[in-house]
Formats: sequence, structure tokens, C-alpha cells
Amino acid sequence: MEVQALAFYLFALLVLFSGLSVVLARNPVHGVLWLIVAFLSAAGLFVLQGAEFIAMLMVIVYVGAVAVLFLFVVMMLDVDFAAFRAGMARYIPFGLLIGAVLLMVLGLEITDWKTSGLAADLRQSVAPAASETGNTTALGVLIYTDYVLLFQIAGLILLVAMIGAIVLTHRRRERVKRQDILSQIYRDPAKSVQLKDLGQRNGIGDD
Amino acid sequence: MIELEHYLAVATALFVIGVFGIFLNRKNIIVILMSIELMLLAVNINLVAFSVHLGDLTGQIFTLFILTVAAAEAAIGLAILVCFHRNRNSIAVDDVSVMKG
Amino acid sequence: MMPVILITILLAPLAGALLCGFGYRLYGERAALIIATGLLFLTAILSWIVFFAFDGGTETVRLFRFVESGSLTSDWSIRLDRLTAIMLVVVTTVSSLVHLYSFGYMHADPQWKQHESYKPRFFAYLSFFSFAMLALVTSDNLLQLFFGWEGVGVASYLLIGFYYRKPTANAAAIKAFIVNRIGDFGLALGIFALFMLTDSIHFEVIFANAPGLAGSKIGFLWMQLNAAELTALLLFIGACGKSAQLFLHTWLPDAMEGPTPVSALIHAATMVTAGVFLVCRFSPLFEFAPTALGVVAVIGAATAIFAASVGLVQNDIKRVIAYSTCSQLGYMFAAAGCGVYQAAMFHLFTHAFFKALLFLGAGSVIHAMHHEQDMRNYGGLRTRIPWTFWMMLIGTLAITGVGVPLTQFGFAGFLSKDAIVESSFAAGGGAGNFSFWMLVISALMTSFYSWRLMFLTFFGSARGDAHTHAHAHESPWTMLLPILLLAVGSVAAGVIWYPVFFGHYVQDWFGPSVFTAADNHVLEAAHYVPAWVKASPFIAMSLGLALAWLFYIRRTELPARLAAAHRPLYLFLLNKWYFDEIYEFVFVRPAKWIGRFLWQRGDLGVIDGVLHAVALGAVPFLTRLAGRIQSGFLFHYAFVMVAGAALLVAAAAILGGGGG
Amino acid sequence: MIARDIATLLPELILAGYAMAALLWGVFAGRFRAAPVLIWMTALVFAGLAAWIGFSPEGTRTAFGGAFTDDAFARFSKVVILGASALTLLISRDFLEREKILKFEFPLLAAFAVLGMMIMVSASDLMVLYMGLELQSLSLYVLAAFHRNDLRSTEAGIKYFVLGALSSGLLLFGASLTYGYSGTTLFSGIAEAAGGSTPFGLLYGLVFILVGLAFKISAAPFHMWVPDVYEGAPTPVTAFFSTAPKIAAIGLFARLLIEAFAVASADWQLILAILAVSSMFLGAIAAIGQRNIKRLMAYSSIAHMGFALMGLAAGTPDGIRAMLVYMVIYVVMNLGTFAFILAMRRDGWAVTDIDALSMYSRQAPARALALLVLMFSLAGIVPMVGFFAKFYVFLAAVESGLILLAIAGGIASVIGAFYYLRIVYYMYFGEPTDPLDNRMPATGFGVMLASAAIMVIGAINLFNLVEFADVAASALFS
Amino acid sequence: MNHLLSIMLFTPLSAALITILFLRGQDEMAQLNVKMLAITATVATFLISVFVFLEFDPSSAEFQLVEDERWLFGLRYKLGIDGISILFIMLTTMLMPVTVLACWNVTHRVKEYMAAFLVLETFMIGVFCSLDLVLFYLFFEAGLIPMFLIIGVWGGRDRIYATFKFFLYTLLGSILMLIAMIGLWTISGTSDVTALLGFVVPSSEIVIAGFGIPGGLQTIMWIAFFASFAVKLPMWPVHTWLPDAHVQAPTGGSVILAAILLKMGGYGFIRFSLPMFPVASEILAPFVMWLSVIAIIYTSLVAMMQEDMKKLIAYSSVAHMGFVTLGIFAANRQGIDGAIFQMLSHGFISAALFLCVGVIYDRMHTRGIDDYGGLVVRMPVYALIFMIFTLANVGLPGTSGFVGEFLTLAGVFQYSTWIAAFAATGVILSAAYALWLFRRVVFGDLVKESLAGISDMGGREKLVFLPLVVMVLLLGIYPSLVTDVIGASVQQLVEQVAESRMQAGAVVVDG
Repeated sequence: MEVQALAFYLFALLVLFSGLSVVLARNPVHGVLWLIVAFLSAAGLFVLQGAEFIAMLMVIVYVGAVAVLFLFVVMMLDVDFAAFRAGMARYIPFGLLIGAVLLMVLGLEITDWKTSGLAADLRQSVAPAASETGNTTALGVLIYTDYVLLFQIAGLILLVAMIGAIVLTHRRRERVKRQDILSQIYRDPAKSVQLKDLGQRNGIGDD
Repeated sequence: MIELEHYLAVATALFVIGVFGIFLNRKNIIVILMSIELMLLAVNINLVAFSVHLGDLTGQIFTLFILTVAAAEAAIGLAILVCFHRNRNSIAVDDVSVMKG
Repeated sequence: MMPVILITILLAPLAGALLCGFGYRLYGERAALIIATGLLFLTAILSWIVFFAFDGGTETVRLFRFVESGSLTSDWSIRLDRLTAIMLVVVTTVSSLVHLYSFGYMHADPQWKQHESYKPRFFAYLSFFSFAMLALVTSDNLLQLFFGWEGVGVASYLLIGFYYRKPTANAAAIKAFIVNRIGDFGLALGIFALFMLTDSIHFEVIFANAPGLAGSKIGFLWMQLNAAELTALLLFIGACGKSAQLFLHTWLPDAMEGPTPVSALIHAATMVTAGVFLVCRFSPLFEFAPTALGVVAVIGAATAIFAASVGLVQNDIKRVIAYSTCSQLGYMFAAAGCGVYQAAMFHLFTHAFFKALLFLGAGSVIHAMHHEQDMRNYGGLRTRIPWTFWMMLIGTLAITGVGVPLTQFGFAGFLSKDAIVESSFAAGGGAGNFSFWMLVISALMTSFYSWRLMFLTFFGSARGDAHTHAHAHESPWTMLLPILLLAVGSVAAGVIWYPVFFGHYVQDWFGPSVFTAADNHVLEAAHYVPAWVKASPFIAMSLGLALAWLFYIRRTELPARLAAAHRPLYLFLLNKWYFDEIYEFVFVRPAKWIGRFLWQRGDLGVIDGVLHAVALGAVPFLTRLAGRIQSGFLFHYAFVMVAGAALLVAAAAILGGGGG
Repeated sequence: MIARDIATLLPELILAGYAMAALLWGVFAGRFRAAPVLIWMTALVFAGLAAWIGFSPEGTRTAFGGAFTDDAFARFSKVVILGASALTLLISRDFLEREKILKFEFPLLAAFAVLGMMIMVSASDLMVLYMGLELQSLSLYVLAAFHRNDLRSTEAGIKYFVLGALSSGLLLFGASLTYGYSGTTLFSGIAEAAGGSTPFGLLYGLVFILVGLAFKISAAPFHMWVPDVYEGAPTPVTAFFSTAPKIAAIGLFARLLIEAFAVASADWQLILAILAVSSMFLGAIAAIGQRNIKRLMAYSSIAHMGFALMGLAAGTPDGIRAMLVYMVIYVVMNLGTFAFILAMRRDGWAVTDIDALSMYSRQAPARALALLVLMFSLAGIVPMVGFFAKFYVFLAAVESGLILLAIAGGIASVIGAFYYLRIVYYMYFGEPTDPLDNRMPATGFGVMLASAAIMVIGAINLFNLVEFADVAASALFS
Repeated sequence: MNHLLSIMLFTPLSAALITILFLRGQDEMAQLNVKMLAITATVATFLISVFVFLEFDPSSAEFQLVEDERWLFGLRYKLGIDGISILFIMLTTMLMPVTVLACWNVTHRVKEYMAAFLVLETFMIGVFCSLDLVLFYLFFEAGLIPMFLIIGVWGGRDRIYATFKFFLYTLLGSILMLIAMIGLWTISGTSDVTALLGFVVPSSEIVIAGFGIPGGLQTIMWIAFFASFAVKLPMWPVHTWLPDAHVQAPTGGSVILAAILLKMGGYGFIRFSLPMFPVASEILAPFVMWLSVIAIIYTSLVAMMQEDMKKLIAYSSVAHMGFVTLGIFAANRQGIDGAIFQMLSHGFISAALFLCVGVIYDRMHTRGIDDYGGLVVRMPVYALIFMIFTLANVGLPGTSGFVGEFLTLAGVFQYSTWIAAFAATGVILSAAYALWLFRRVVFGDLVKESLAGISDMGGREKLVFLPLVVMVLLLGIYPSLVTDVIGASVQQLVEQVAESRMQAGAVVVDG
């Protein structure tokens, strides 16, 4: 119990601190790194709750793919960090006000959290006891059965993302040689080499 | 066992941080994108917490899909950003302001 | 037979107006004029027939429906009773004579260019006026009366402004119309009040209800008033406007801008007497409104003296006569106000003759003097235009009231004016006594200015432009004949009709057309007033004559000396007691100022200002604000969204269901 | 079991299959060659699906454990979405070609977006809702930035994306709270769990979801992206934005509120009323200053959404019906207007300045008249059909006691009339300037004329739209 | 069931469609074709309306020639006429040919011009014969569109400002009415005017934010309707659109605006406000009355100071419309008779006055009063006609202008002597400004160089004025022509209103 609490507070504080650092970091590269820290701490929180699969996903997908993608783009765009202005002072009062309102209002909800009395009966996919099935297995079963629709849509979304990324960024550069495999395969040697008789002191151009 | 409310508090705080990151940030757009990731992370923490609290896997499945979508979103967001950078040669938030009024 | 005659009387002038005004292109100017004049003479003859043949009852001829709106109904109709008969004669006679006179007077008017045909228009207006006047006097309900009332007003407007090139004529025309309208305003309110009280606008019904009105109250504006008094007063306001009584008199002198025949017809003999006619017509009502009667008498007497006093110093020949008219109308009202409507009608009747005579005579003088109207440029015309002189003399004798005192023998004015003076004395009381003294003093003044006019015009030596004097010539017969006929009337009308108007046959003669309350014995009493009273007008007249002779024949330098010595008084009189100036200052200018103020400050400033403030100020401001918020910066957009979300959450938390 | 699910989902599946097949074909045929064909093909597929769905049997079917519903409401919305999208594609072709961005991905992304919308209007589960929404949104983000060499287009993409992601975040937060409260993501389950009261968890869940959806239908104050995106995105995309996605979003909105949150109707009525009023006024006021017709149409769409929300706020079958009628009429008007805007060119260059319309009535009387009709209709002036749309919404609002809301709507519509009139003013009273090109593609002209004609003739009986909407609306309440 | 009304209603619209769709070209021949078509259509409409008039039985207060079809949303396409509406229809159909004829010399975009007028005619007729709330609103409001174009396209220098002001002002007013109509429909369950006339809107006091509202729902709805009709009429202080619109509108536009569009407001008061909200009308009558009185005096004074002929006449219209509202809300027989009469008469008179301005505007292209003077010298016929209408405007007995004012004031006097007394001063003021105008334009000597060559009215112009002169005089001398037709309907209206007020009063006493 003690350990659990300790771990919770560690991860919780870490996630918040790193979140704040993401937002406040002057250098976006640092920001991305902090983001990774946040993801990892969140994964820790998930593990703490027994949601191992999500935790793994967090590390693999987020840290491994998304965060790295960010990093990649940050590097690629070669942004001049010195030029950024940190002029948020003017809006901070408003921002804090809004933040305070949000926190207060949401605080109401957290301190007075209630779950519907019927919630237990309404559950769609009751979690099997940990002894019965592992978290990952249970999720896997659900995804491919009850939630296959969502799964398919997720596929489409990724497809759209792919199309989108390509249509937006893919460029056919001029003056850049591209490999055309078919034309390489179908190359006719007969047409590739041309033999010419050259008279003395005659250029090719006269032909 | 840690109380549900604790997780909710963490999630809420993280969510607010994310939201702040979007509108208090005047640096570059990538930070905004990262703030969005933070928000989604907060939502995920919420969902997992509820899922565990209720003993129902739906929340985790939801998280799963949110993660997927977030990844796709990040891809598209970055793609648009790259496009913009090509046109404007900048990703400063202040520079995304040709259109107004 | 009677209905046909009556309809002919009413419609012939209208036909004349239309045939003359529109038809002259078809059959020529001359024919058109003759048609109009001929039709008018026809009506005049028929009117005299009616006048003599009328047996004293009340007849009504209904033509067709005029208005029907619930209980408010009226017909176009002709009501014939003694009052109507008298008025018919007065109107048609003077009118037909004026038509005839105009043949000569309007010939080659210098106001017009060679090719312009103005005469048919003039005659059409005259005929139209006659029609309107007849419609007024023959009406059996208030609505038709009002029609005629305003109809004569518009005819007067048209005729005053007949010389449309003259700005002064136009101004005078508008003034006449508007001042009349002010009177009509009162009349109209009176009509509405009567309708509300009696649920009818028919004379018969109203008269039948009059005693009831006297006993009932009506809330008018902030006051609770006796119904009879109120309605009588309102009607009297109308009468004041039309008859140029004090406070609403200012238009009459200005109306002299019109051609002189018009002055004779409209502003002396007929239209201006409509007010008197109205009061007499409504005698059944006035008899139950003693206060109103008192007001009528006081206003009448005050007008008489006011106008006479102004007349003393005027130099324009027509204006003198105009003020004289005003003054004489005051006499009539005073009579009516004393309850002796018959005397008022009598004076109306005789006045028509001699005042028309004077005007036409003056017209003849003006005609002779090539439209010179200032008496200071006359003098010694006695020999140049003798006919005119003699006729004018008769008129002057009539108006000043020359006759044999204490008998019933004299010029027309003598009898009728004396009747009024005696009546006012007989009426007694505050109003009566006031009237009496005012009227006697007025008689003196009347005499003075009338003789002044005569002396300045016809006696002494020729003044002014010698050339004009040299070419002064007697008028043609078309002008002299009407004058002559009127002169006959001026001489004889009084003597002939004294018995029926004021003598012992009064009751029989007027029959039900004039109502006299049971306790009204003024008429009888008037016959038994002391001799000094009866003689007083004559004495006043003599004094006036003597003074005039002194001032303008004997010692001609006296008037100037006097004027210089009492300059303020002289100017006060010369400027007509400054009524015009006061009105200009109190009404006209503020109205214009307010009009401009309301337009510029009210409409354009406040109303449009508010609109513009909203449509061109607030909305564009908000638009700009919205544009500024739409700054193009992502963080602003996000901020707005988050702020919106926060507000909604807060709103839901505070206002929403919550709890549970 | 699964077979029935698939049968229920068949239209969506066909569209997905078509999209992927077309993708393959496009890749092999070459980007620019395939595009014209695919535009027509996609439009045809849309139209075919619309017809099929329109004539499919009545009744309500659910699939995947109630997460996906196919009822009259969904079918109605889908028909409109598909129809509007098909027409948008048709009128877009010429523009894309002239701007040299006629790539085959355009119709494909549109197809995926439409697929997302179809899922949205059928969704009766928060997760399906979210996935459908994201499928649509991601496609639209890309479309907004489709003119990738154009600074404005990419800027539009960024703004749309960032704010869209923010709104998704808010929506998800709400969804998580709702799930946490009710233990389920099914709409029916949520309704059951609420059981007569709205504790904070559910209330906040509702509010955050509303906020997220309000962004999608561009209700103020979550409209900030709209003007910039409308202006920056290629005009065909703008035309698309202003039609089909709105229906999907508001359809989703309606289903969510009625099926899941009926209990909290008092709460969301209030919120919707606030959103409606602010949208109507903001749309009207901000549009006045616009000189760019695309921005103007953006504000116009904000205002129109305010009116549609008014119907929704009524929360009654009548209200939903009015909202549906409103949306359909709005879409038809917008299609006609955008068909015209797409053809606005001077010397071959696309222009969006309103001034360019000066004395257009001289140059092209028929088009000017059609646009006049459309403008008056958009302004809601009788006897155009646009008036009946507003009238019906007002009626619903008044019937459910939202009289002040109706009055506010009336005033806003007067303010709004001003900027529509301004277009008429340029066309009819302005000072002549350089004339626009006279060319207008036949499809565009046809759509515009048809739309204008519908605006006038529709006053007779609205083509029985009300009956259809009635069936659709009552399906939600059964 | 016959369709006479529909036929009448759609004849001009069909002509407009033909004009737009089939007539091509801009040359003189084409223009003439358009004009001929327009005049044929308007005359045909007039003839149909005459036929309708003959079919109409004035002794009955019922709605006649009723057509009733289902329409949208449960609304009805219901047409019908009673004694009140038939005359307004006649006024419209009669003035349209006159207007078209008066616009004969328009050469700028003739096709659109005539089409706009024809469309407008349909809407105007529709207003007066529709018996469904929303149908009424449709016609009431739709007229804005053609008028917006007429002022905007063919108007004067500041036409844009004027036309926008006109449009938005009027629209704002009517929107409130629309919402009240919806409310009325919601609580009564019917949009049928005939049914609504028998429906009693609750009038018990309701309290909003601590303020008790006497008359309750009736009052609120009354105010909403009032907002629309008052702007349309227009009443002070929402009249300022009128001078601008009139001044900028082309002659034909001014004529229709003054002669018919303004009457819609008055008609609305009679058709809706008074019978449907009798209690509220009683409660708020003093308010309306004082506004009207202010309008009469205020605008008369303002009119006196105008330098622009059209503006002067426009202000005078506002003043004359003040009498209309006075009469209507006096709610007695004379008042309402007078109001209706005043509206009809003003229709002819104001139309004629604007046409008079048009005649000289066509020649000199200025409306400034000071730019004229002494026209009578060269234009005697014009002077005569102008004179007739000036006097009619002044309310001279014998012209139609008098009867309306007289009856109205007679009615109002029974309501309140204060109001009547103040209103009657308007009669004096109207004389002042009208004669002043006439004097400055027509009288005086012709000294201005620019006017030396001005010519008198031609045959066409005389023809234009002929029917107007005839009507003004005929109605002045034989007003029963109108009062007989409206009598039964007005009587019923008055009785109904009195009865509902009594019942409402009884309820209050009981409560």
C-alpha cells in the first residue's frame, strides 16, 4: 500500500511537472523530451492501476512513434529558437482567471464525484478477474469482436492520415532522378546504344 | 488502493495544463501540438481510472482508440505544419495570422 | 315648383363656374363671361321670387346622400326658411351685380399680359364662390354648412390670390385661408361636440336638443362645461374667423389685395357675414347659452371699435372700407350677442347693399385712377367722375347712418345701426352696456373715417401724379349700373324692410328660423329705450362728420400736426394695433422655428441620430470589435474557445440542474 | 449476428470499399489523370447511395450492440449529406482544374469524410461518435490545406487542425466524464444511468461534449476557426465545409441530446440557447464588415447554425423537425451560392471580393437574379424558402416557450439581412468596375439556377420536405 | 368555390414572369412592348377587380369569395374579401395602371422596372385579400423586395441610404409581428384570420420581472403587431425612413409607396390589432393617440420647413396617416369609417401629388421648391390639377380629403376632446404647408431663366391625372360610395370590439 501510494504520487507529480515543462520549455526539443517523460510517467500510472496493455501502448506507440515524430519534425524544420518571443505576460491574468474558473468548477465535480447507481449494471464489457484472463488478452478479444467496427474505423483513420500526409508533403522534385523500376526492367538494349560512324573532324551534331 | 478522485485530480490538472499550453503559448505550433497530446493524455488517465474503478474494459478500449487517433492526428498535424513551413518558412504562432477580421 | 327653383338657385352658379372656367376655350371668352353672369342673374331673380313668395315655414329639399357613417348622416339638401331667404337675396343680388361690374372693371387689367385670358377664370371663381355661399346658407345640416363654409374660404383664397404674380397677393391669400382655418378649427370642434351630444348633425335635431344641452355638462379638455355654452362658443370661434372678428380679423384688410369686385362681393357683402348668419342660424342654441352670448356681444363691440379706430388713419382707400366692414360686422355680432338676431340680420341685409356700393364705388375710383389706391394721391375727383361721386356719397350717407332721428326714416344704415344700438342698450347688463357705448363711439369714428374718405378722394385739390389725374375718366355702364342699383338698395332697403326686420312683424316674418327664448324681451325693450339713446348714433355721426370736415376740408394741416403730436398713438393705429406683428412674433416665427428645430434636431438629430448611432455606430462598432477579436492569432482563438467553454461550464454549474 | 450488423452497415461498407478501390486505381492511373473521372465517379456513388438509402425500407435497425443505429433520422441525414456532397463535387471540378489542384485524392478524402459523417449520424455510442467524428475531421483537415502551395490554404489547415484537436480534446474529456458516471458509452445506457437527475459528472460531461460539437457546427463562441478556414481553404472545400459536415454534426448533436441526455434537457436547452443567440448575433454583426464573400459566407453559416440550434434548443419533435428542414434549406441555398462563388473569376483569376460584383446585373441578368433570390432567401425574407426555414424554427421555439430566443433571432436576422442586401446592392446599384469573366460551367450554373428556383417555387409546398423531416424527427423520439 | 381572387392576384405576377422570361432586348421597340404588356396586365387586373367588386355583396359583413387550400406547416392559403379589404384592392388595381402610365418615359432598364412593379402589385393585392396570418405576412413583407430594387436601382442620388433604411427599418418592425403571429398561432391553434377574429386572446394581467402588464398577453402581442404596422404606416417617431425613401424613389415608386404601401399598416391595425386584441387596443389607445397627435403636429411643422417638394409631401403623408391611427383606435363607427376613408383618399391624393412633382421633375430634374415659381404662367393645366390636389390634401370639403378627416375627428372627439382638439390643429397646419408649397412652386411670376421653356402637361400626363381627379372629387361629393361598402363590416367590427371589451371587463370585475 505504501509503495503504491508512493509510486502514485511520484508518477502523478512527474506527469504534472513534465506537462508543465512541455508547455513552458523555451526550446521545443526540450519540450518533446519532457513530453516523453510525461508519457512514461503516465504509463507508470496505468501500470499502477493494472492497465498494462495501455501502459505498453503508451511507451511503444507514443514514445516510440509519436514523440519521435515530433522530434524529427522539430529537427527537420530547423527552427530558429532564439527568435521566439515569450510575450505571454499580457494574457496571463485572463488565462489564470479562466484556469481558476475551470479548476474550481471541475474541482466541484472531483470532490463530489458520484457514479450512477446503475453504472454497474450498464457495463458493456465487464473486466474479467485478473486471475482469469490477462488485461491484454481481454482487450484483444474485445477489439476483434464487439469493437470490430471501431477497429475498422481506426484503420480508415490511419489510412486517411497516410493519404493526408502524402498528399500534403509528398513532392515530385524537379531535377531529381527517380528510380523507375519498370522502365529499367523493360529497357531494350537495342535502343540503348547507338553506333555512329564519324568522319574525321566531324562533330556528331551535323547528323 | 489509490482513490479514483486522485486520478481524476491528476487528469484534470493535466488537462488544464494542456489547455493552457494551447492559448498561452506564443512560441511555436509544435508546442501547441504537444499540448494537445497532453490533453489527450489527461483524458486517457481519466478513462483508465474510470475503467478500473468500474471494472469495465470499455474505458481502456476507448483509450486504445484515442491513442490510435492521436497518432493519426499527430501525423496529419505535422504534415500540415511542414506544408506551412514550406510556404511561410516559419512555424511561429504569430506568423499564422495572414487571415483575420 | 319651389324645389326646382331652389335647386336651380343652388346649382346655376356652379354650372356657371364650370361652363365659364372650362368652356371658354370652346365658345370664346366673351360668351363664357356672359353665361356665368346670365346664370347668376337668373339665380338672383329666382331668389327675389323666393324671397317674396316665401310664406315663413321651413322647407327642405333633399338631393342625395352625402355622408353616412353610423348615426352620422347628412344629405346634400336645401333648407329654406326666412334666414335662408334673406341670405339668398343678399348673396345672389350682390353677386350678380358684381359679375356685371367685373365686365368693366376687369377689362384690360394691367396685371396681365396681352394674350393671357384671365377673365373666365375670374368669373368662374366668382360663380363658384356664389355656389359655395349658397350651399352654406341653404344647408340643413352642419356638414353641408361646413362644406359651404370652407368652400367660400377657398373661393376667397383663390380670388385674393388672383393676381398670382404679386407676392403680396399670394401672401394675403394664404393668410386669409389659414386664419379662416383657425376659425374653422373651432367650428369643426363645435360640430363634433354637437354630434357627440345629440348624435346628429341635423339642425332640426340639434335645435330640438338645445334645451337639454343647456342642462348637461361636457368634459372638454380639462374643463367640465355647460354643453350649450361650450358648443355655442366653439361655433362662435368659427364665426369669428369667417367674419373677421377681433383676434381673427387680420386677414380681412390684407384680403384687399384681391381685385375690388372681390372685395365687394366676398369681403364686404356676403362671405364675411356668414359668421353672423351662423350665430343667427344657431339662435336656438345661443339662446340657451347666456355666457356665450355675452362673449359674442363683447367681442362684436370690441371689434367694432377696434376696426373703426384703425380705419381712422388708413390711407389705402380699400383698407379703410375693409376696416369699416370689420367694424360693421362687429355691430352685427353685438346685436346677435344681445339676443336680437333680427337686428343683426337687418344690418347684415342693409350692410350688404351699402358696403358693396362703397367697394364698387371705390373700385370705380381705382379704375379711374389707373389702379392707384392711396387716397393721399386722390383729391378733387368729384368733377372727373361725378357718377361715382354721387353714388359713393349715397353709400357714405348710408354707412354713417344718416336719417331723421327718432323716426324710421333714413338711409339703410341709419335704421339698422340704430336698431342695434338700441338693442344693446335695451339688453343692458355688463355686455349690453359695454356694447352700447362702444358702438356709439364706433359710430362716431365710422362717420369720421367715411367722410375722411369722401373728402380726401373727391374734394380738395388733385394730389399725386398729374398725368393719372388728367386721364381719370368715368367708368363704363357695366360698372355704373350695378353701383346704381346698389345705391337704390342703400337708400331704400332700410325703410322698406324695417317693419319686418325690427318692427312689429318680426315674429311673423322670421317665423321659426330665429328662436327667441321666452325670457328674451330685448327686441321689444329696444323700441322703448330713451330718446337720447335713440338719438345717440345720430349725434355721434354728426360729430364725426364735423370733425372730418374740419380736418380735411377746413384745416388740412391739422391731421399731420395731430399725428406728429401723438405719434405713438398714431403709429399704434396705423399699424393696426400691432396685431400682425404680435402674431408674427408669437405664432408664425415660433412655428417656423419649432418646425426647423423638430426637423433638424428632432428628426435628423434625435430620431435619425439614435438610428444612426445604432445602425452606423453601435453595429459597426461591434463589427469592428468582432473583427478585432478575430485577430488571426491562434492563441486568441483558442482562448476564446476555452473561455467560452469555461463560461458554459460555470453557467451550467450555477444555473443548471446540478446536484442530484 | 455479424451478418445483420453488416447488412445494416452496408452503405458505409460500400463507400469504404469504393474509396479504397478508387485509391488503388488512382495511384496506378496517375494523380492527375484519374482525378476528373473519380470526381464524377464519387459523385455518382454518393448519388447512388443517397438514392438507395432514400428508398430503403423504413424502421429502425441497430448494429454492434446498439452502438450503430440506422433509423429514419439517420437515413434522412445521410441522404442530405450524400446529396450535398455529390453536388459539391460536381460544382468543384472546374475550379480545381483551373487552380491546378485537381488531384484524385480530393474526391477520395471527400468520400472518407462523408463516410465519417454517415457514421456520425448513425452513432449511438460515444466511441463510435468519436471515431466517426475523427474520420471526418482528419479528412477535412487535409482538405482545408489541400492547396498546399498556398499560404492561406495551409494556414487554414493549421488553424482548423489545432482548434479542431482542441475541441476533440474537450469533447473527449466530456465523454470520459460521462463514461465515468454512467459506466457505459452507449447513448441508451447513458440515458438509463442518468435516471432523472444530472449530477455534476454527467452535467460536465454533457457540457464538454456540447462544446466539442459546437465547434463542429461552428456555433459561437467556438466559431473562431470558421472565417479563416472558409477564406483560406480552396473554395470547393469551403463549399463542402459549409454543407455536409454541418448536417452531420448537427444530426449527431440531435441524436446525442435526445437519446442520451434527454434527462438534462433543461440544462442543454439553456446552453443551446446561449450558443444560438451568440451565433446569430455574432454571425450577423461580424459579417457586416466583410468584403470577402467567402468570409461573409462563413459568418453567414455561423448565423444560420444559430437558427438551426434554436430548433434544436426547443428539444421537441417539432424542434428537431424544424431544425432538419432548416438545415436542408440552408444546404440548398449554400450550394447555389457557392456554385456562383466558384465561378467568380476576373481575367482567369479567382476573386472573392464583393466589389467585383458591381453592376453584375447588367452583365449577367439571369445569374444576378438567381443570386438575388438566394441572397434574399439566405436573409430569410419572404416569399423565399429561406423565410419558411426561419419561420419554422421560430415556431418550434415559441411553441416550447423560448419566446425571447425567437425575438432575439428575429432581431439578429434583421441585422443579418444587411450584408446579404449589400451583395444585392453591389449587383444592382453599384458603380461599374472591371467586369467578372462571363464564363460559368454548366454544372455550376445548373445548380445555381435550380437552387434559386427551389427557393421560389418551394414556397408552394416545400416539396413535402416537412413530411420527410417529420418521419425523421419522430424516429429520434421513439 | 371560384378562384376569382387568385386569378386577380396572379395576373400581374404572370405578366411579370412573361416580362422577365420572354421579353428580350433594350431597344425602343422592346421597351414599348414591355410597357404595353405592363399596362395591359394592370388594366386587366383592374377589370378583374371590378368584376370582383360586382360579385361582392356589401350588405354582408362576412368574408366573401373565399378560397381555402392547404399550405405549408398546416398554414392555409386562404383568400377572401370583406367590405374593408375590397376597397383597398380596388385602390391598388386602380392606381397601378396610372403608375405604369406615369412611368412611360422611363428608359433605364424598363423591363426590370415594370417587372418589379407587377410583382409588387401581386404582393399588394395579396396583403388585402389574404386570410391567413402567415400568408398575410408573406405578402406584407415580400413587397419590400421589389420596392428595395425600385428605390435602389431607379432612385435618386442618395438612393442607397434610403433604400437600406427603408428595408431594414420595415423588416425590423415586421419581425416582431411575425413572432407574435407565431405566438398567436400557437395559443389559438389556427392561423386562419376568420377563426382568429372569433378567438379571444387571454387578457388577464401577467407579471414580468415585477412589472404587472395590464392586458397581459394581448398587450404583448399588440405591441409586436404595432411595431410592424407603426413602421409601415408610418407613425411618429418611426417615420424617418419615409421622407428619405420618398425623396429618393422614382416617381412611380413614391406613388405606390405613399398610395398603397403605407395603407398596409392601417389595414393591419384594422384587420388584426383592433379585433384580435381589443382589450390591449383599449389600454394602449391613449398611447397611440398621443403618438398620432404628435405625428400630426410635429410632422406638419417639419413639413413647413422643407425645401424639397417630395420631402414636404412625405411629411404631410405622415401627418395624414396620423389621422388614420386616431380614427382606428377611437374604435367607433365614425372613427374607423373615417380612417378607412382617409386611407383611400390619401391613396389618391398623395399619389397625385407625387405625380405632380414627377411632372415637373421630368422637365427640370430638380425637386427643390426654390427652383420653381410661377409655373402657372406657362402651365395652367398643371397649376389647376396641382391646385385641386393641394386643396384635397388640405382637406377641403368637396374633396375626398375632407371626409376622412372629418369622420375621423368626429370619432376621436367622442374618445377624447383633448386629442381631437390637438389633432384638429393639424388641419390648420396642413393648410399652411400645402398652400405655402403651392404658392412657391406655382404662383408668383415666372422669372427663372431655366423655367422659360417649360411646357404644360401633355395628353398622356393628363390621362394619368384624370382618374385621380375624378376619384378625389367623386369621393368628396358622394362619400357614400365608400361608406356603403365598408358599412356592414365596420359596424360588425365595432360591435365585436365593444363586446369583447365588455366581456374582458366583466372578467376583471369577477376576478
